[in-house]
Amino acid sequence: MANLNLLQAINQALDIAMAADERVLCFGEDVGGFGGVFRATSHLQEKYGKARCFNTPLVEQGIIGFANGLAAQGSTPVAEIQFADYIFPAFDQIVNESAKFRYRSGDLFNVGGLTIRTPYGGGIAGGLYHSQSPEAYFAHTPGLKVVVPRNPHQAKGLLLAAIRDPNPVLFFEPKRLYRASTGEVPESDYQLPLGEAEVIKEGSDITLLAWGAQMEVIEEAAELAEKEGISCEVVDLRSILPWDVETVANSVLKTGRLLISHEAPLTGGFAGEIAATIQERCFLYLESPISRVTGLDTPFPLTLEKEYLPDRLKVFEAIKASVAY
Amino acid sequence: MANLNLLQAINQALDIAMAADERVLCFGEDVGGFGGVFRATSHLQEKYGKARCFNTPLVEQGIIGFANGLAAQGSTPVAEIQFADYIFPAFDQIVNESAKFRYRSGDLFNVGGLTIRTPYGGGIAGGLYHSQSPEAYFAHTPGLKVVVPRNPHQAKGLLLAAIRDPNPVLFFEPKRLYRASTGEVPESDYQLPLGEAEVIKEGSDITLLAWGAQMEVIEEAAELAEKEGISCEVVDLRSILPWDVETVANSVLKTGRLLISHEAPLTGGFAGEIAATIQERCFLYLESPISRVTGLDTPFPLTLEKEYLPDRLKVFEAIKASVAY
Amino acid sequence: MTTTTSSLVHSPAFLKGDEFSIDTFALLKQDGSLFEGAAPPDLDRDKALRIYHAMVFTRVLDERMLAAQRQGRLSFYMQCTGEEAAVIGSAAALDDEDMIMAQYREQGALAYRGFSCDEFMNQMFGNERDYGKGRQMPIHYGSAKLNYMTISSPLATQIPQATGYAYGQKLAGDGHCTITYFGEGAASEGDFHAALNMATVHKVPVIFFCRNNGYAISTPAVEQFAADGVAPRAFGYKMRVIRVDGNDVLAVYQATMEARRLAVEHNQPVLIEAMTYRLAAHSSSDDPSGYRSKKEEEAWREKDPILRLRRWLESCDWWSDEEEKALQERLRREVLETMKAAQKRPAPPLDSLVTDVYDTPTPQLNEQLAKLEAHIRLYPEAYPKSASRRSAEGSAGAPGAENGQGGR
Amino acid sequence: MTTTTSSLVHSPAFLKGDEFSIDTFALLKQDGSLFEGAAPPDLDRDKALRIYHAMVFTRVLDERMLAAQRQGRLSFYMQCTGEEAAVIGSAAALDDEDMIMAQYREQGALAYRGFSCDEFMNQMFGNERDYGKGRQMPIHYGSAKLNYMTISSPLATQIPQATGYAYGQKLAGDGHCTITYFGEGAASEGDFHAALNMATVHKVPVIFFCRNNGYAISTPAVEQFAADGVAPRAFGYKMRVIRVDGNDVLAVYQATMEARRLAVEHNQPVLIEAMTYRLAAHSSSDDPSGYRSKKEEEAWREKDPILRLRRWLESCDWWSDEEEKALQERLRREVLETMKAAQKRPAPPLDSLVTDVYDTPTPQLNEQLAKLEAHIRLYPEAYPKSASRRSAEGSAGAPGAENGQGGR
Ligand SMILES: Cc1ncc(C[n+]2csc(CCOP(=O)(O)OP(=O)(O)O)c2C)c(N)n1
Ligand SMILES: Cc1ncc(C[n+]2csc(CCOP(=O)(O)OP(=O)(O)O)c2C)c(N)n1
Ligand SMILES: [Mg+2]
Ligand SMILES: [Mg+2]
Repeated sequence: MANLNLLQAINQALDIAMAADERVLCFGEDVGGFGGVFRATSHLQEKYGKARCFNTPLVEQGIIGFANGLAAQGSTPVAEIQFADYIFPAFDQIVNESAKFRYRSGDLFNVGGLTIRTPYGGGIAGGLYHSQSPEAYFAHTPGLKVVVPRNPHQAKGLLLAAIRDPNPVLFFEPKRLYRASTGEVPESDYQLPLGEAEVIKEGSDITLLAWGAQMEVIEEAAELAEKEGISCEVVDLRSILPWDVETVANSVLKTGRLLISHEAPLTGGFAGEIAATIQERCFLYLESPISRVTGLDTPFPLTLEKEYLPDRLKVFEAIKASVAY
Repeated sequence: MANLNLLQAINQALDIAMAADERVLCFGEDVGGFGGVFRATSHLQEKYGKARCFNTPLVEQGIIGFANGLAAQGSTPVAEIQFADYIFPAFDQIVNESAKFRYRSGDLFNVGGLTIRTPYGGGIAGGLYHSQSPEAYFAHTPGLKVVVPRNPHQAKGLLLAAIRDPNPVLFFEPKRLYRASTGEVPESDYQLPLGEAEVIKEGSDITLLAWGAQMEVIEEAAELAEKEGISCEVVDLRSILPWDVETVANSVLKTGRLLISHEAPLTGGFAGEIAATIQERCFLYLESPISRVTGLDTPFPLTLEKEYLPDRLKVFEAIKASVAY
Repeated sequence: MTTTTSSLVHSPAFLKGDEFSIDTFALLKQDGSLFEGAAPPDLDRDKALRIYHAMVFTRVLDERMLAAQRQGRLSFYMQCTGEEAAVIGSAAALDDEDMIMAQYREQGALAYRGFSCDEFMNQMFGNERDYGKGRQMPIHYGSAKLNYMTISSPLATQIPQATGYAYGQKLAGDGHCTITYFGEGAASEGDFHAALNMATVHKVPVIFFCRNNGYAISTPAVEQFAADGVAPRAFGYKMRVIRVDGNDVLAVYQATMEARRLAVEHNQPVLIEAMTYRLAAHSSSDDPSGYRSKKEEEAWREKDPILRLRRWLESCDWWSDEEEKALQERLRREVLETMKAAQKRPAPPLDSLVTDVYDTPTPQLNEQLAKLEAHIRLYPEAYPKSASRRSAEGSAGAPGAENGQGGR
Repeated sequence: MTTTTSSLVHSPAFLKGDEFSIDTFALLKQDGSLFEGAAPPDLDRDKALRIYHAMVFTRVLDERMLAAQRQGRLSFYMQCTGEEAAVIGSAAALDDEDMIMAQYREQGALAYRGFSCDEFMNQMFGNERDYGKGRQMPIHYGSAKLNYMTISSPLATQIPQATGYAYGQKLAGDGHCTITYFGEGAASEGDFHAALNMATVHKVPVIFFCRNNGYAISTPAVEQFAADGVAPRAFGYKMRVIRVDGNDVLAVYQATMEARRLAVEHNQPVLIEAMTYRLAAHSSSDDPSGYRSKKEEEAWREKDPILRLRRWLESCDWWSDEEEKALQERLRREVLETMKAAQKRPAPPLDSLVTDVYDTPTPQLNEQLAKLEAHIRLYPEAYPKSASRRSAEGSAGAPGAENGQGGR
């Protein structure tokens, strides 16, 4: 076990995956010699050569188109999109191609080897175009898997699982935590399951659900609430698609209350899907409306970022409101 | 008043808009001399010249990029995307550009003149790529308006409002109804309000909510239900973004039950957002879980399209289940 | 770092694009004789006849299936008519293990590879034997065993995919390449630019084969681009390029052979622009009389690529009128009979709705399927394709031939 | 319909892209003298000095703001250093009413148009006077009155927008054009292809100005494309093209004047490729020592475009050492003082979070704002920027200078 930050954990996962299987390739803008603008792919080109870790031209639709072709051919591409805000030029290749490749061909062909890594989220003074959390756009797309890790240990295990999963996986990395989140990470080659949520703290009064960097926020809010005598069950969804309805529903059947938090705007955010599903599954057990604490229905701001973000105080207030309902 | 089909109503709206304001331009693939593959822009080039109604090269990202620039310049572009399934190459221009143009510039610049028309939806043996209903992707994007008309009269009035609205509007046209839906349409230049739902039939036991081509389906289901003594309130959402929470909530406060239906896949579809909002707004009034009758969580199929679609029988069964809850 | 080594000049001269010209490579005249100075490609009788058979099969299939569409047996169809030489001549120049990533109008290449009439029909009728499990519209063929990637409707997406596929082939070192076909219209998409640029930067064994057939649905090439065709774009990527008479199967064959050599032996991607003409409507939903003249069509009909090859075969004494008659008859019969059989086959099973979304269906999908099954049990008459299948009989029928709408 | 008129050839010759070469237009040597045979452009003293002032201001601003970033006063910065001649020389060749749609490294063009030091600072500190209302990162300037479109971070999106904007100008018939700037990296995006193709098809008065500065962050041009720069792509669209020494302000000025004439008088879009070098890091988040040599940088530092112009001005007797000293001093002082004042100004008001999403806030947005206001009243100390504003005082502070992460 070593103490790593989230970037190091990701770098280690890529290193292990490339060492274990020569079909694994890493590429994207500045990914090669430089090791990526955040340095997630540091030293991979040195170790595995220019053919397996390289810079691409600056064209996201090309990066993912190229990756789709490579995956169809039987390789295991791990493509990086430099910021999640810049994934949209590749939207067609992801939503119309990656997601539908296997289905439309009746499983003659598939791009299951594909993994797309991309840093997402706010809190770094990035403004409109270096802060977005676009997971919900992809969660409406059958055929994709969408994964978001909350810390270095999770990041390594989930990324290794994503790379080896026989389906195209979008892997959103909470860039605010790249250096800020550190923790013990086993040196071994391990995988954590996709599609499974994790209860990281048990509680009885309310279920708090989030993913990625937002986990930290709901954990802090849970602490504030505990001080007021409110017992929170804290759940990390981990996989946005497919998502673990059972674990969430079971928790809500127990606590009777649910609060979901994400940075993305409220309207059309993934909390809506969860709320809609859970109100159906747990209708008779709900003691208060399912609560959503999210970004505003606006583009991501800069100077007033702190005001925009769903922070622990907002979550704390929403917990109290839910319990007092 | 003339009896028009939906295509003719749209053509008339475009004609009126172009006649009234020379800054209005129509363009897209095959939109010019040919009048569009569905003929929605028939005769507009003849009437208004090649400079104002024209073919573009085959590049959706270019069409919308060009349209964004034109709108910023002060023109009123009405860009056509040939099928909603092919809007994704333009996703970046729409989601990162059109939607954020005004906000990021502090209102120095805006693309409020922009309207994007595109045929959407299934039921025409179109398979994966001529059947999609992508409205939810755009509904997660503050800055856009999203509108879907249900019949010729609505189409004309809503399209004229969309073209003149000082915000970028996505106008999804139910192509299954292009020729199938006919009705009386005033010849005058009229507008119907954006952002307002319409109660098209009052009822007391359950609220049925949909938009576009799906309205027909829920109306038929309502008839089946009436025969079983269930009184349905039928609401056309009309605008997906921003959506009319008040009208829907008021209806549900009255009926105590809500069913939402759309063709798009369940997970991440816009019904989720509505359900999440309404369970919060109407928590104490809900007599059964909010029900969603939608497409499956798969790409759109072909041979088994009928099985896939949320038809009146599925809606009818869901109504009964909700009332019997 | 900057790569140019261009020399300095001191007056501001703008280049106009007429500093060079791009010739058209052609071998065969319409009368079946070779141009003066033209040498025939290295093509033996067997291969020539394999090409010819595929061309005639494609033509017969197209005629028959368009008629079937008109009769309401089929929802949709797209013809290759007029472009058989471009598509089949190029496919014939490849190794059968090379990957083909086509747009949609390249059924001839698939026929050349040996896709059977039955396989074509099952796809078009979306029945239980369709490899694509009845999920895509007619003509969206695919074959893993024939290295023919399943067609995808969104245009140009296959072009960067071909670059990626070929990169994988290069790494695998198996000596194969990828060819990707696309229309001059699709070449306007951003994906085209991405694909060609990445191919030269990463030195990938891929052949970009542009069928410049003059139209993208109703949009003529002059409204698609201002340049002299698609070929000059290659200069922007420093890619090898050749323009070829797309109705001349020998020229297409030879150009593609040479392109394949550059690709496979030197990792040199190549752009081929085949000048041809879409003789038929864009698709069964289209009526070209709205945007082009009969006269223009007639002029091109006289350049029929199949007739041109037939005349050459005859001049080689490799083909006769009797053989022609027999072939035509056999193919017509085969197409008709196979169609009838395919049309009768049942639809794919209900669970094909949820399989292949992922490698295995998720719990949610299984739940949705179970709910759907229960529903169909309630209303069997409303879902004849799947309900009747439960009672092990019934026909698939044409997938939704009912709608007469334009546009695909 | 097919447009080519190319002639037939009968052997399969592949063009390689070395059939032509693209020269570089240059007028001024580094010592400030003109090349032999070079005539100076039509540029009077006033205009020359306006250009020079903008160049020096840009350099001073860049140096000072990078330092401010290093001190933690600013979250982010991007320098134009090394590219001042390309950006300002071209802007100077335009009419001040022409629209500029830039990428992000073109603050010099905005300075040339007259954006004040105070206006620059207010944007960078995202304070209440920022036209952009503190919503975008530093350097995302915009000015409606100066016809300078607000910068957008997603690369290349402005290129097809420029085509559209210019199409509107053509219809309006006001005799104006649009220039769009972009890097050689951004030119790889699909939007580039769309923009240039549409511009020639629709005959639009737009100038595509590519700053080929050798790098896209760490990616050298040789890994961005295989061709000799970006210029040869023009052939693919039959667009006029010129390559120019981007460090030679006179050549850039003259080439752009001529391009503007083609655009405005003949609706001929033009591609200009300015060969230059990004002397500084990509941005304040970047460290170029990881991907290029000091030696390479030094070689380019010797081609400093500002010094080159200064020498020419001196040779014309339009500029002296004293004037230089005074200018430098004045600008340094101005930048420093203006920065201090801007940094002290409060943040934009809380409601700026929800305005401008639409022309007027929706009911939902008003509700969200009201909720947020109530929340901030509960915890004023947690939201000092907005809470303190309520008590009508306090400073905006640097927007999140705290994070030291790479990448922008
Ligand atoms: C991304 C996308 N946009 C639009 C369409 C609709 N469409 C189908 S075929 C076609 C024209 C294609 O023309 P071209 O590439 O020249 O091929 P051809 O039909 O001439 O063989 C269009 C616009 C599509 N399938 N995909
Ligand atoms: C669509 C998109 N992809 C990626 C980025 C991240 N990014 C910002 S600048 C840059 C490099 C741009 O290089 P170039 O166009 O050559 O301009 P230069 O910085 O050299 O002036 C990259 C990759 C972005 N802003 N937008
Ligand atoms: Mg074509
Ligand atoms: Mg650059």
